[in-house]
Amino acid sequence: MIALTHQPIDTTKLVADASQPAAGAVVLFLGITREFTAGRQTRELAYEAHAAMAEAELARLEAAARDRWPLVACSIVHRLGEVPLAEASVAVVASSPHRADAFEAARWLIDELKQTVPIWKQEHYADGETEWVHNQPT
Amino acid sequence: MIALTHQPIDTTKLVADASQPAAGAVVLFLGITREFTAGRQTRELAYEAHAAMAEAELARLEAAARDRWPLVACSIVHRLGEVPLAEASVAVVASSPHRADAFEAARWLIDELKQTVPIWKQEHYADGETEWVHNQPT
Amino acid sequence: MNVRVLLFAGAREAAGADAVQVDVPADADYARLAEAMAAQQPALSELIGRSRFAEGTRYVAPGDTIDPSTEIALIPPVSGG
Amino acid sequence: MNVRVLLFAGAREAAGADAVQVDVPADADYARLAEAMAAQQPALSELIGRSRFAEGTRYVAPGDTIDPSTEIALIPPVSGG
Repeated sequence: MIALTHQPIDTTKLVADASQPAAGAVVLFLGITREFTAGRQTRELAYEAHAAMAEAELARLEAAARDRWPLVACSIVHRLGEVPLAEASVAVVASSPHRADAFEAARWLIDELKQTVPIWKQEHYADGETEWVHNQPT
Repeated sequence: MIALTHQPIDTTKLVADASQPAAGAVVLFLGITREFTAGRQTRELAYEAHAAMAEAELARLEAAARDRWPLVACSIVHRLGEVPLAEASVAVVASSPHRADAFEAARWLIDELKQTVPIWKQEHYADGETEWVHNQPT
Repeated sequence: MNVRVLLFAGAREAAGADAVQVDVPADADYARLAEAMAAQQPALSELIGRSRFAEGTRYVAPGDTIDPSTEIALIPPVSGG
Repeated sequence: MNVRVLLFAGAREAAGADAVQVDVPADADYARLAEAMAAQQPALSELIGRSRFAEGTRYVAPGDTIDPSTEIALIPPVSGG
Protein backbone atom coordinates (compact mmCIF):
# COMPACT_ATOMS: atom_id res chain seq x y z
CA MET A 1 0.00 0.00 0.00
CA ILE A 2 1.32 3.45 -0.84
CA ALA A 3 -0.20 6.83 -0.07
CA LEU A 4 0.41 10.56 0.05
CA THR A 5 -1.50 12.39 2.76
CA HIS A 6 -1.85 15.88 4.18
CA GLN A 7 -2.88 14.41 7.55
CA PRO A 8 -0.70 13.02 10.37
CA ILE A 9 0.32 9.46 9.46
CA ASP A 10 -1.59 6.81 11.41
CA THR A 11 1.38 4.60 12.28
CA THR A 12 -0.67 2.53 14.72
CA LYS A 13 -2.92 1.39 11.89
CA LEU A 14 0.04 0.71 9.58
CA VAL A 15 1.65 -1.55 12.20
CA ALA A 16 -1.66 -3.28 12.97
CA ASP A 17 -2.29 -3.95 9.27
CA ALA A 18 1.23 -5.40 8.88
CA SER A 19 0.83 -7.70 11.91
CA GLN A 20 -0.64 -10.71 10.18
CA PRO A 21 -0.37 -14.39 11.21
CA ALA A 22 1.80 -15.20 8.16
CA ALA A 23 4.44 -12.78 9.45
CA GLY A 24 6.90 -13.24 12.29
CA ALA A 25 8.57 -9.83 12.05
CA VAL A 26 7.37 -6.28 11.53
CA VAL A 27 9.72 -3.35 10.93
CA LEU A 28 8.46 0.25 10.98
CA PHE A 29 10.65 3.16 9.93
CA LEU A 30 9.59 6.74 10.62
CA GLY A 31 11.36 9.82 9.34
CA ILE A 32 10.45 12.59 11.77
CA THR A 33 11.08 16.34 11.84
CA ARG A 34 14.37 16.88 13.67
CA GLU A 35 14.90 20.15 15.51
CA PHE A 36 18.58 20.75 14.75
CA THR A 37 20.49 20.18 11.50
CA ALA A 38 24.15 21.23 11.37
CA GLY A 39 23.51 23.41 14.42
CA ARG A 40 20.60 25.30 12.85
CA GLN A 41 17.18 25.19 14.50
CA THR A 42 14.16 24.04 12.51
CA ARG A 43 10.64 25.14 13.47
CA GLU A 44 8.93 22.74 11.08
CA LEU A 45 9.29 21.21 7.62
CA ALA A 46 6.97 21.48 4.64
CA TYR A 47 6.79 18.88 1.87
CA GLU A 48 5.62 19.22 -1.73
CA ALA A 49 5.29 16.47 -4.35
CA HIS A 50 4.77 15.90 -8.03
CA ALA A 51 1.86 13.86 -6.72
CA ALA A 52 0.97 11.66 -9.69
CA MET A 53 4.59 10.79 -10.34
CA ALA A 54 5.41 10.32 -6.65
CA GLU A 55 2.54 7.85 -6.30
CA ALA A 56 3.75 5.96 -9.36
CA GLU A 57 7.34 5.85 -8.08
CA LEU A 58 6.18 4.67 -4.64
CA ALA A 59 4.08 1.93 -6.25
CA ARG A 60 7.14 0.84 -8.28
CA LEU A 61 9.21 0.72 -5.09
CA GLU A 62 6.59 -1.42 -3.33
CA ALA A 63 6.44 -3.80 -6.30
CA ALA A 64 10.24 -4.03 -6.47
CA ALA A 65 10.49 -4.76 -2.75
CA ARG A 66 7.81 -7.46 -2.98
CA ASP A 67 9.76 -9.02 -5.86
CA ARG A 68 12.98 -9.02 -3.91
CA TRP A 69 11.83 -10.08 -0.42
CA PRO A 70 9.01 -12.41 0.76
CA LEU A 71 6.91 -9.64 2.30
CA VAL A 72 3.54 -10.16 3.93
CA ALA A 73 2.82 -6.43 4.12
CA CYS A 74 4.61 -3.46 2.59
CA SER A 75 3.41 0.11 3.07
CA ILE A 76 4.93 3.49 2.30
CA VAL A 77 3.13 6.68 3.32
CA HIS A 78 4.52 10.18 2.82
CA ARG A 79 2.98 13.24 4.42
CA LEU A 80 2.75 16.52 2.46
CA GLY A 81 2.35 20.08 3.73
CA GLU A 82 3.66 21.21 7.09
CA VAL A 83 5.11 18.60 9.46
CA PRO A 84 5.77 19.86 13.02
CA LEU A 85 8.77 18.84 15.10
CA ALA A 86 8.88 15.13 16.08
CA GLU A 87 5.98 14.23 13.74
CA ALA A 88 6.49 11.74 10.92
CA SER A 89 6.97 12.92 7.35
CA VAL A 90 7.33 9.36 6.09
CA ALA A 91 6.47 5.86 7.32
CA VAL A 92 7.70 2.60 5.84
CA VAL A 93 6.38 -0.73 7.17
CA ALA A 94 7.48 -4.19 6.07
CA SER A 95 6.48 -7.53 7.54
CA SER A 96 7.84 -10.96 6.65
CA PRO A 97 8.07 -14.48 8.07
CA HIS A 98 11.67 -13.87 9.24
CA ARG A 99 13.22 -10.64 10.49
CA ALA A 100 16.16 -10.22 8.10
CA ASP A 101 13.80 -9.64 5.17
CA ALA A 102 11.64 -7.04 6.92
CA PHE A 103 14.73 -5.12 8.09
CA GLU A 104 16.38 -5.19 4.66
CA ALA A 105 13.22 -4.24 2.79
CA ALA A 106 12.40 -1.31 5.10
CA ARG A 107 15.95 0.03 4.85
CA TRP A 108 16.05 -0.38 1.08
CA LEU A 109 12.66 1.31 0.63
CA ILE A 110 13.58 4.45 2.57
CA ASP A 111 17.00 4.65 0.88
CA GLU A 112 15.41 4.39 -2.58
CA LEU A 113 12.59 6.80 -1.71
CA LYS A 114 15.17 9.44 -0.80
CA GLN A 115 16.91 8.95 -4.16
CA THR A 116 14.06 8.78 -6.63
CA VAL A 117 10.62 9.87 -5.42
CA PRO A 118 9.72 13.43 -6.54
CA ILE A 119 9.01 14.93 -3.12
CA TRP A 120 10.77 18.00 -1.78
CA LYS A 121 11.37 19.35 1.69
CA GLN A 122 11.31 23.00 2.63
CA GLU A 123 13.09 23.99 5.83
CA HIS A 124 11.19 26.47 7.98
CA TYR A 125 13.91 27.66 10.31
CA ALA A 126 13.25 29.03 13.77
CA ASP A 127 14.70 32.39 12.65
CA GLY A 128 11.94 32.76 10.05
CA GLU A 129 13.91 31.86 6.92
CA THR A 130 12.66 29.19 4.55
CA GLU A 131 14.74 27.11 2.15
CA TRP A 132 13.94 24.37 -0.36
CA VAL A 133 16.33 21.45 0.02
CA HIS A 134 17.88 20.38 -3.29
CA ASN A 135 21.12 18.80 -2.15
CA GLN A 136 22.18 15.68 -3.95
CA PRO A 137 20.46 12.91 -1.98
CA THR A 138 22.74 10.92 0.33
CA MET B 1 13.78 1.64 28.87
CA ILE B 2 13.40 -2.10 29.30
CA ALA B 3 10.44 -4.07 30.59
CA LEU B 4 8.89 -7.51 30.89
CA THR B 5 5.10 -7.55 30.81
CA HIS B 6 2.24 -10.02 30.87
CA GLN B 7 0.03 -7.54 28.97
CA PRO B 8 -0.12 -6.79 25.22
CA ILE B 9 2.78 -4.46 24.33
CA ASP B 10 1.67 -0.87 23.77
CA THR B 11 3.68 -0.23 20.61
CA THR B 12 1.89 3.06 19.92
CA LYS B 13 3.24 4.48 23.17
CA LEU B 14 6.75 3.12 22.51
CA VAL B 15 6.85 4.83 19.11
CA ALA B 16 5.40 8.07 20.52
CA ASP B 17 7.98 8.12 23.33
CA ALA B 18 10.80 7.58 20.80
CA SER B 19 9.57 10.38 18.52
CA GLN B 20 11.47 13.27 20.06
CA PRO B 21 12.66 16.49 18.37
CA ALA B 22 16.32 15.45 18.72
CA ALA B 23 15.65 12.42 16.53
CA GLY B 24 15.15 12.26 12.78
CA ALA B 25 14.56 8.51 12.52
CA VAL B 26 12.59 5.95 14.51
CA VAL B 27 12.84 2.20 13.92
CA LEU B 28 10.41 -0.23 15.55
CA PHE B 29 10.89 -3.98 15.38
CA LEU B 30 8.14 -6.36 16.45
CA GLY B 31 8.49 -10.10 16.77
CA ILE B 32 4.97 -11.48 16.36
CA THR B 33 3.46 -14.94 16.71
CA ARG B 34 3.62 -16.59 13.28
CA GLU B 35 1.03 -19.21 12.40
CA PHE B 36 3.22 -21.66 10.47
CA THR B 37 6.78 -22.81 11.20
CA ALA B 38 8.29 -25.49 8.97
CA GLY B 39 4.77 -26.37 7.82
CA ARG B 40 3.43 -26.92 11.34
CA GLN B 41 0.52 -24.81 12.60
CA THR B 42 0.89 -22.81 15.80
CA ARG B 43 -2.16 -21.84 17.87
CA GLU B 44 -0.22 -19.50 20.14
CA LEU B 45 3.12 -19.14 21.90
CA ALA B 46 3.86 -18.91 25.62
CA TYR B 47 6.95 -17.25 27.04
CA GLU B 48 8.71 -17.75 30.38
CA ALA B 49 11.69 -15.84 31.77
CA HIS B 50 14.28 -15.91 34.50
CA ALA B 51 12.80 -12.49 35.19
CA ALA B 52 15.47 -10.85 37.33
CA MET B 53 18.26 -12.00 35.06
CA ALA B 54 16.33 -11.19 31.87
CA GLU B 55 15.76 -7.62 33.11
CA ALA B 56 19.45 -7.29 33.91
CA GLU B 57 20.48 -8.65 30.48
CA LEU B 58 18.04 -6.32 28.70
CA ALA B 59 19.39 -3.35 30.66
CA ARG B 60 22.94 -4.34 29.66
CA LEU B 61 21.85 -4.53 26.01
CA GLU B 62 20.26 -1.08 26.18
CA ALA B 63 23.42 0.36 27.76
CA ALA B 64 25.65 -1.32 25.16
CA ALA B 65 23.51 0.01 22.29
CA ARG B 66 23.57 3.52 23.75
CA ASP B 67 27.36 3.29 23.99
CA ARG B 68 27.69 2.17 20.39
CA TRP B 69 25.13 4.38 18.59
CA PRO B 70 23.95 7.96 19.27
CA LEU B 71 20.44 6.98 20.32
CA VAL B 72 17.78 9.41 21.46
CA ALA B 73 15.47 6.63 22.68
CA CYS B 74 16.05 2.92 23.12
CA SER B 75 13.38 0.58 24.44
CA ILE B 76 13.08 -3.19 24.64
CA VAL B 77 9.89 -4.81 25.91
CA HIS B 78 9.28 -8.57 26.05
CA ARG B 79 5.89 -10.07 26.73
CA LEU B 80 5.55 -13.17 28.95
CA GLY B 81 2.74 -15.71 29.15
CA GLU B 82 0.53 -16.56 26.20
CA VAL B 83 0.90 -14.52 23.01
CA PRO B 84 -1.87 -15.12 20.41
CA LEU B 85 -1.25 -15.22 16.66
CA ALA B 86 -0.10 -11.93 15.12
CA GLU B 87 0.45 -10.29 18.51
CA ALA B 88 3.89 -9.05 19.53
CA SER B 89 6.09 -11.06 21.87
CA VAL B 90 8.87 -8.49 21.68
CA ALA B 91 9.23 -4.85 20.69
CA VAL B 92 12.49 -2.98 20.09
CA VAL B 93 12.47 0.76 19.38
CA ALA B 94 15.48 2.92 18.59
CA SER B 95 15.52 6.56 17.55
CA SER B 96 18.52 8.61 16.44
CA PRO B 97 19.33 11.80 14.54
CA HIS B 98 20.10 9.81 11.35
CA ARG B 99 18.49 6.61 10.13
CA ALA B 100 21.50 4.30 9.78
CA ASP B 101 22.05 4.30 13.54
CA ALA B 102 18.44 3.53 14.44
CA PHE B 103 18.31 0.67 11.92
CA GLU B 104 21.62 -0.84 13.06
CA ALA B 105 20.81 -0.53 16.75
CA ALA B 106 17.36 -2.11 16.42
CA ARG B 107 18.75 -5.00 14.41
CA TRP B 108 21.64 -5.54 16.80
CA LEU B 109 19.36 -5.45 19.85
CA ILE B 110 16.97 -8.12 18.59
CA ASP B 111 19.85 -10.31 17.38
CA GLU B 112 21.57 -10.08 20.78
CA LEU B 113 18.33 -10.57 22.70
CA LYS B 114 17.77 -13.85 20.88
CA GLN B 115 21.28 -15.02 21.82
CA THR B 116 21.60 -14.04 25.46
CA VAL B 117 18.43 -13.04 27.30
CA PRO B 118 17.01 -15.89 29.47
CA ILE B 119 13.54 -16.05 27.99
CA TRP B 120 12.02 -19.21 26.53
CA LYS B 121 9.28 -19.87 24.06
CA GLN B 122 6.81 -22.76 24.29
CA GLU B 123 5.03 -23.71 21.08
CA HIS B 124 1.33 -24.44 21.49
CA TYR B 125 0.56 -26.25 18.27
CA ALA B 126 -2.87 -26.34 16.69
CA ASP B 127 -2.93 -30.12 17.19
CA GLY B 128 -2.74 -29.67 20.98
CA GLU B 129 0.93 -30.56 21.50
CA THR B 130 3.21 -28.21 23.40
CA GLU B 131 6.99 -27.98 23.11
CA TRP B 132 9.64 -25.83 24.77
CA VAL B 133 12.05 -24.43 22.18
CA HIS B 134 15.69 -24.98 23.10
CA ASN B 135 17.35 -24.97 19.73
CA GLN B 136 20.68 -23.25 19.50
CA PRO B 137 19.73 -19.63 18.76
CA THR B 138 20.24 -18.54 15.16
CA MET C 1 7.50 23.67 -30.96
CA ASN C 2 6.32 25.11 -27.65
CA VAL C 3 6.64 22.88 -24.58
CA ARG C 4 5.03 23.40 -21.19
CA VAL C 5 7.19 22.32 -18.24
CA LEU C 6 5.81 21.89 -14.71
CA LEU C 7 7.94 23.36 -11.92
CA PHE C 8 8.18 22.25 -8.31
CA ALA C 9 9.73 23.35 -5.03
CA GLY C 10 12.80 25.58 -5.44
CA ALA C 11 12.32 25.73 -9.23
CA ARG C 12 8.73 26.91 -8.83
CA GLU C 13 9.86 29.46 -6.27
CA ALA C 14 12.76 30.76 -8.41
CA ALA C 15 10.54 31.12 -11.51
CA GLY C 16 7.58 32.47 -9.57
CA ALA C 17 5.33 30.16 -11.57
CA ASP C 18 3.98 26.57 -11.49
CA ALA C 19 4.96 26.03 -15.12
CA VAL C 20 6.88 27.69 -17.98
CA GLN C 21 6.45 27.58 -21.76
CA VAL C 22 9.67 26.95 -23.68
CA ASP C 23 10.36 27.04 -27.43
CA VAL C 24 12.54 24.22 -28.75
CA PRO C 25 13.11 22.79 -32.24
CA ALA C 26 10.85 19.93 -33.30
CA ASP C 27 12.43 16.58 -32.33
CA ALA C 28 14.60 18.26 -29.68
CA ASP C 29 15.79 16.15 -26.79
CA TYR C 30 15.70 16.95 -23.05
CA ALA C 31 19.28 18.21 -23.05
CA ARG C 32 18.18 20.82 -25.60
CA LEU C 33 15.14 21.66 -23.45
CA ALA C 34 17.39 22.21 -20.44
CA GLU C 35 19.53 24.64 -22.46
CA ALA C 36 16.52 26.55 -23.75
CA MET C 37 14.95 26.75 -20.28
CA ALA C 38 18.19 27.97 -18.71
CA ALA C 39 18.55 30.68 -21.38
CA GLN C 40 14.95 31.80 -20.88
CA GLN C 41 14.98 31.63 -17.06
CA PRO C 42 18.43 32.66 -15.79
CA ALA C 43 17.23 32.37 -12.17
CA LEU C 44 16.62 28.67 -12.81
CA SER C 45 19.81 27.86 -14.68
CA GLU C 46 21.89 26.59 -11.74
CA LEU C 47 19.09 24.30 -10.53
CA ILE C 48 18.31 23.06 -14.07
CA GLY C 49 21.91 21.86 -14.28
CA ARG C 50 21.25 19.57 -11.31
CA SER C 51 17.75 18.46 -12.32
CA ARG C 52 16.13 15.68 -14.35
CA PHE C 53 12.98 15.70 -16.48
CA ALA C 54 9.91 13.50 -16.30
CA GLU C 55 7.27 12.64 -18.88
CA GLY C 56 4.02 11.76 -17.16
CA THR C 57 5.05 9.62 -14.18
CA ARG C 58 8.51 8.50 -15.41
CA TYR C 59 11.98 9.95 -15.53
CA VAL C 60 13.49 10.49 -18.98
CA ALA C 61 17.14 10.63 -20.03
CA PRO C 62 18.79 13.80 -21.44
CA GLY C 63 19.06 12.16 -24.86
CA ASP C 64 15.39 11.15 -25.07
CA THR C 65 13.31 13.00 -27.67
CA ILE C 66 10.66 15.25 -26.15
CA ASP C 67 7.10 13.94 -26.49
CA PRO C 68 5.06 17.17 -26.29
CA SER C 69 1.82 15.19 -25.88
CA THR C 70 2.90 14.18 -22.36
CA GLU C 71 2.97 16.15 -19.13
CA ILE C 72 6.57 17.31 -18.81
CA ALA C 73 8.09 18.23 -15.45
CA LEU C 74 11.43 19.51 -14.22
CA ILE C 75 12.49 17.36 -11.25
CA PRO C 76 15.12 19.08 -9.11
CA PRO C 77 17.15 16.93 -6.67
CA VAL C 78 14.57 15.30 -4.41
CA SER C 79 14.54 15.61 -0.62
CA GLY C 80 11.59 13.57 0.59
CA GLY C 81 11.82 11.14 3.47
CA MET D 1 28.05 -28.83 49.84
CA ASN D 2 24.40 -28.77 48.79
CA VAL D 3 23.51 -26.34 45.98
CA ARG D 4 20.02 -25.24 44.94
CA VAL D 5 19.62 -24.74 41.18
CA LEU D 6 16.62 -22.94 39.64
CA LEU D 7 15.07 -24.62 36.60
CA PHE D 8 13.19 -22.99 33.71
CA ALA D 9 11.19 -23.95 30.64
CA GLY D 10 12.03 -27.41 29.28
CA ALA D 11 14.35 -28.13 32.21
CA ARG D 12 11.62 -27.32 34.73
CA GLU D 13 9.19 -29.46 32.78
CA ALA D 14 11.59 -32.44 32.49
CA ALA D 15 12.42 -32.34 36.21
CA GLY D 16 8.85 -31.65 37.30
CA ALA D 17 10.20 -29.01 39.70
CA ASP D 18 11.15 -25.32 39.79
CA ALA D 19 14.47 -26.14 41.44
CA VAL D 20 16.67 -29.09 42.42
CA GLN D 21 19.14 -29.63 45.28
CA VAL D 22 22.50 -31.06 44.17
CA ASP D 23 25.45 -32.30 46.25
CA VAL D 24 28.87 -31.24 44.99
CA PRO D 25 32.31 -31.07 46.64
CA ALA D 26 33.23 -27.77 48.31
CA ASP D 27 34.99 -25.47 45.78
CA ALA D 28 33.47 -27.38 42.85
CA ASP D 29 33.10 -25.52 39.56
CA TYR D 30 30.05 -25.35 37.29
CA ALA D 31 31.33 -28.15 35.05
CA ARG D 32 31.27 -30.38 38.14
CA LEU D 33 27.78 -29.15 39.02
CA ALA D 34 26.58 -30.06 35.52
CA GLU D 35 27.94 -33.57 35.92
CA ALA D 36 26.34 -34.01 39.34
CA MET D 37 22.99 -32.69 38.13
CA ALA D 38 23.01 -34.94 35.06
CA ALA D 39 23.75 -38.00 37.24
CA GLN D 40 20.98 -37.11 39.68
CA GLN D 41 18.40 -36.15 36.99
CA PRO D 42 18.83 -38.41 33.97
CA ALA D 43 15.79 -36.78 32.27
CA LEU D 44 17.71 -33.50 32.31
CA SER D 45 21.09 -34.74 31.16
CA GLU D 46 20.73 -34.02 27.42
CA LEU D 47 19.51 -30.47 28.05
CA ILE D 48 22.18 -29.81 30.72
CA GLY D 49 24.81 -30.58 28.10
CA ARG D 50 23.49 -27.68 26.00
CA SER D 51 22.88 -25.27 28.90
CA ARG D 52 24.79 -22.59 30.78
CA PHE D 53 24.61 -21.56 34.43
CA ALA D 54 23.93 -18.16 35.96
CA GLU D 55 24.76 -16.72 39.38
CA GLY D 56 22.28 -14.03 40.29
CA THR D 57 21.75 -12.07 37.07
CA ARG D 58 24.96 -13.04 35.22
CA TYR D 59 26.18 -15.98 33.21
CA VAL D 60 29.14 -17.91 34.62
CA ALA D 61 31.75 -20.02 32.81
CA PRO D 62 32.07 -23.81 33.33
CA GLY D 63 35.40 -23.31 35.11
CA ASP D 64 34.08 -20.72 37.56
CA THR D 65 33.91 -21.84 41.19
CA ILE D 66 30.38 -22.15 42.54
CA ASP D 67 29.38 -19.40 44.98
CA PRO D 68 26.61 -21.11 46.99
CA SER D 69 25.57 -17.76 48.53
CA THR D 70 24.15 -16.66 45.14
CA GLU D 71 20.98 -17.67 43.35
CA ILE D 72 22.10 -20.31 40.87
CA ALA D 73 20.10 -21.10 37.73
CA LEU D 74 20.37 -23.52 34.85
CA ILE D 75 19.90 -21.57 31.61
CA PRO D 76 18.94 -23.84 28.69
CA PRO D 77 19.33 -22.46 25.13
CA VAL D 78 17.19 -19.33 25.05
CA SER D 79 14.35 -18.73 22.59
CA GLY D 80 12.94 -15.31 23.36
CA GLY D 81 12.20 -12.76 20.69
